[in-house]
Amino acid sequence: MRFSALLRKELRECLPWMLLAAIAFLALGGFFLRAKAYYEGDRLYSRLSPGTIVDHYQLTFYPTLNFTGPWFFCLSIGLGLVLGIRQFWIPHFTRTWPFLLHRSISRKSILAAKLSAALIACVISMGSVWVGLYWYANRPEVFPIPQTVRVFIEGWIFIMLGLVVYLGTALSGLSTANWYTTKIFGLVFATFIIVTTLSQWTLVGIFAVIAVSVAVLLVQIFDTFLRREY
Amino acid sequence: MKLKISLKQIATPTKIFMTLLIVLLAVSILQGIILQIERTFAHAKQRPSTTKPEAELTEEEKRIDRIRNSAKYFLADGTIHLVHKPRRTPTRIDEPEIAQIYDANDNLLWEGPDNRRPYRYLSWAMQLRRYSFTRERMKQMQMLTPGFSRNIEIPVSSYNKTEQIWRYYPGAEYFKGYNTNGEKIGYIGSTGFTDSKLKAKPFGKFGFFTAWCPQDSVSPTLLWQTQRHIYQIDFEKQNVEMIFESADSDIEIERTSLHAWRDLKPGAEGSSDPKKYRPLLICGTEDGKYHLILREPRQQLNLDVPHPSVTATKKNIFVRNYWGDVMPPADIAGSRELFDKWMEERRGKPRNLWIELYKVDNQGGLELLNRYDWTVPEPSMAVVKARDPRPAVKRYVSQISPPFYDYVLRLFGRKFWSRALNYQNRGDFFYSLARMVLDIQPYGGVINRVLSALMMIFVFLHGWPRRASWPKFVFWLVFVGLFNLAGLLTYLGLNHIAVIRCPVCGRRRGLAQVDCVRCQAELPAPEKGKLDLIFRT
Amino acid sequence: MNEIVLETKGLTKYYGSTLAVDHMDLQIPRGCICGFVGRNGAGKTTAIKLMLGLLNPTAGSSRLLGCDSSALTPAIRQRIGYVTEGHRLFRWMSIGGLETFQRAFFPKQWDDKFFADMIEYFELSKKQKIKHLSNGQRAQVSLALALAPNPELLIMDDPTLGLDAAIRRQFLEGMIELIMRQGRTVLFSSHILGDVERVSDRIVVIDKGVLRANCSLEQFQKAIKKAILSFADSVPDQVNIDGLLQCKRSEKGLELTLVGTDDEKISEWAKSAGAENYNIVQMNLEDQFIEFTAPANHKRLFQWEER
Amino acid sequence: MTLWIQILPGSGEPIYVQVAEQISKAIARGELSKGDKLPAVRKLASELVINPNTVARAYSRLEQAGLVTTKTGSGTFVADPKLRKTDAADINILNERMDTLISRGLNLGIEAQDLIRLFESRLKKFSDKLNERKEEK
Repeated sequence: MRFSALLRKELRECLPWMLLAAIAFLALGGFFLRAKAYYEGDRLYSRLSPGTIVDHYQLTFYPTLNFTGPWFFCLSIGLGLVLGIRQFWIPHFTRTWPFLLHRSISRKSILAAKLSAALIACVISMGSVWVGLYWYANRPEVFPIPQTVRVFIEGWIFIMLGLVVYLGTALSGLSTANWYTTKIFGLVFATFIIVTTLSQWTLVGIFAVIAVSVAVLLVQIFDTFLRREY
Repeated sequence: MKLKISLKQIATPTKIFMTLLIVLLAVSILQGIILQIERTFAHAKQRPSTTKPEAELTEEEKRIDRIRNSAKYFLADGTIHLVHKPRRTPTRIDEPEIAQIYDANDNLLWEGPDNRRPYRYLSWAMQLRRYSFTRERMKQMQMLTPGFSRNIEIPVSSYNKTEQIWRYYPGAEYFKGYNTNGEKIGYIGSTGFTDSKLKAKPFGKFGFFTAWCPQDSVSPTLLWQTQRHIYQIDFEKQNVEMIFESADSDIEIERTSLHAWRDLKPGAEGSSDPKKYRPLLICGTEDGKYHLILREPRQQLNLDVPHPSVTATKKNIFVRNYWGDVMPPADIAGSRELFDKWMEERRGKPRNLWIELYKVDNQGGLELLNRYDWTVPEPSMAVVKARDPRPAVKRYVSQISPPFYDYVLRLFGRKFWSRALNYQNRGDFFYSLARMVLDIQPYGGVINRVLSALMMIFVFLHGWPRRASWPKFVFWLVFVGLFNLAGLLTYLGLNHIAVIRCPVCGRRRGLAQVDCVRCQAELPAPEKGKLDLIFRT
Repeated sequence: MNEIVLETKGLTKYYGSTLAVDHMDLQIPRGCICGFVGRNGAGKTTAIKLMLGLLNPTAGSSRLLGCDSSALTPAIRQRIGYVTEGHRLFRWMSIGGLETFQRAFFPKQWDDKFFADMIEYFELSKKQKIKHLSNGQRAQVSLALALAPNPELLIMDDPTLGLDAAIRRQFLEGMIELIMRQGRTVLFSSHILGDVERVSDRIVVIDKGVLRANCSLEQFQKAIKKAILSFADSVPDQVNIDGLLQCKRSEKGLELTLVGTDDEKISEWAKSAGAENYNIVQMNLEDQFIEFTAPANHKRLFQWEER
Repeated sequence: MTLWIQILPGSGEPIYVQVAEQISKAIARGELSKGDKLPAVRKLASELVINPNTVARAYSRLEQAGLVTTKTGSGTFVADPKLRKTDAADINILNERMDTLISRGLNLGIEAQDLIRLFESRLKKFSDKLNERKEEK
């Protein structure tokens, strides 16, 4: 009962940003998918000439969802950043921490409520739009060949990167070090993780990097939060 | 609460790990910036050019120069021709270059425009790397550049309308075919076409592939090399032919080449005369052996010439060996001292090179047909003796990088570092980090060790009043000693323990512990002034 | 009756190297209204946060309702009402939303009718958003929120800061109404000594993080006296009377502020010092507090001298 | 019962002393006659917005002075004048009040006789109360 009240409150706080990100992604994704449909159509006319060496560029093709990729990446990271700021930086400025913390519920579950609210926000808002776009891209009459499952998983990896940025912002928000020393390190670590993930080519490698980073950030967030320094 | 205590024990190491990682990156970026600044402002030192102008060349020197610059070709019967293009002042573009053809004992056979040469020379097998899609490109293709990873899709089309598209699945290592309205046709594995996923056997770890369109069709056929196999896949006829299987060691892309294997249009790039040459494929494996695979008739031979280039005409198979006493024999090359001594003796003396033509019989034996050798003057080059061969600036900049890099180098061993430096892994993120470590490692510099010691002393003085427990204090000392500047920054970043003047003994003490570090006195309570009104009613 | 509700032993808190709370040993019995009085920056808010377990003390410990304050169980926190400094609430929530949010945390204790009456009394509607309320209205809402779950211990951090007289009076009424119920305790910090005098039983004075006074209001008022002595000839330069707080000299007279010394001692000292006559003046609570917390013989900021 | 008490928190007097004073003045002035019921502690506290303990202490102070009697359970009532016990502390409070009265009068430059005449006229105003008590005796 108490945890669900906290969760509802946190979700209510993330709602505007959730919707904004989802609508933006839907609009951009949909628009570019339509544009790609036109280009995809004329790929069916082969441009290879007999008896010549085929350059490998003519054989490697972007998945039909490729135009939506950069937007998906930016929007999910932006959403993570904004949620982190909304949940951990703003209570410092409006000084509502004591009012939130003095509750008949353990301090850990207050933090758990915030984290799960952000998780639900990211997954529902971006995840649902992504599934919609992926289903649309797989419809045979629109595009000649269906998408690979790997592209679908990569979409979810972008959402996970958004969550890593969210955890990074949360850690920076919670850390009581002054800004010119280790306060910003949470975010810097998140960007380092993004760079590492983008340079992995196997899914196993990507999941390993994300798992390690989430573990490192989560442990520190819980420790800083429970050490009651503010 | 149990969770909090154990949480704290996990949290501090992760915090130290994260801070250290970021600070190490910051320090190396700082060093990179300094090196870049130095590189842009340092003037490019002119290398002393040893080549004398054309006029003063003596007759003998001219001859040596001509031989060195001329291209050496072989005729089908084994005679050698030296084709020399003299250096001329640049004239109009459309004027063809003049070519002079000499034979082995230096008499001029023909002179005239280059493109109308009367003789037809042997053409040799071409290295595959130029046209092929290597493993490194495959890795880059699968990386998550902010868009998605790309796929290899082979279109099978008649005239110019695509009917089928075959997509390669890197994870499962087979091809899956779709027709244009999206239905699945089937799979192509190493055993050929199957319609069920289970029967499609994977090709194996991807090495490289090269693709070309045969003369009669528009859909490409692929030469697909994996770790131990080479397949030729024809998507239109949906058949897979295993061309070569190496028993024990992997195939290396640098040492595979082919000649007249692809039936290309006569004029197209990379094509060769089908009537004269037999299709030939050479695979070099890691253990140094070369395997010749020929067709019409199908034949497989083994060669153990170090760097052969091979061609196979209808009648017989030729091997050309272009070598010189440039590199010391294998046993000397192994150890560093012998290598330095050998290079020392040879400095200044001219080097002799030779080119040999062999004929290969059916069992792989070599029979020397023709050999031609010539000498080349050796420019004197100082052999760098210093332990740290890097330029001065890099040596000084790397003095602030952590000594930990030196130890970590020995930790990983030679095989890892050779793979890191191998050009194939250029794109790999972790290998590039490893190369960065190699680049700015302090090489055990004295200044580096002195700096570390100084920082350790500072941490000792800084930490003494602030220490909470002995192991923590010693840990930080070792940490700063091991990580130099990065360690110091991490220490300062994480140990913000305030210091106050201990009211009892007057000396500075940290607040990490309740009792004073020096006089073990508790934080004294303020004296109960008689003016206080404390009543317990 | 006087079972200890809140007890701190050697509570110390350092912010970096500045001392906020220094070895506070405080005992507050149940059933009283305790006024937390201290100058700005004396560590009141820090002390309250330490007691509520929102901050970790550098040394010492504090116990609230019999449980260590750094390990307060949810059940005990449910019996404590806390009004934050500046009545900080979630700005985007409406009053109704805030009520449903708070009610979830006090399942059986929440008194809906009481809350509705208070909101209606304050002429606020449940649909108003907190960010549209003025400071006073927000204070009223937070008072209603604090009183609705009928807390056993109510801690208020400077509730009447910057509020007008009417709302301040409502706060006092709220406190008195709560204290009348059985076994309730109120601890509130304030700067308006008029309110403190009017409402509180006990007074706790904190000066520079050190606990200077912890007694009933009556004892505090009786203990601090001012004696005015006039001398015929010369004014003695050194004054050695025990309990001397402040001493002001003028050419003919002497003004002493004394703590805890009873009248005979004063008259005795007056005779020994050869004073012509003396009288003991009753100071009001504000002057007593200012004199009590002022540093020894401090000078007034602006001293008017005749030219 | 038109008892009206006015509290001045800022003045030197503690609040319970002020409450006790005003109640005793009301009794003296005759607004509260013998046997009237004083308001309950809680009611007076919530009315004057002061701490119930202070009201209780004020009542106990009046009881010591003998002005009121408390019957447990039913509240406090004004006692009949005979039982009033005057002790030294009340007397010197009276003297103190007299001194302030006189010093104020002298400052205004009023002669001693005029002061006495003024005092008698005020006394006459209370006279009906005095002779009423005379009949009881």
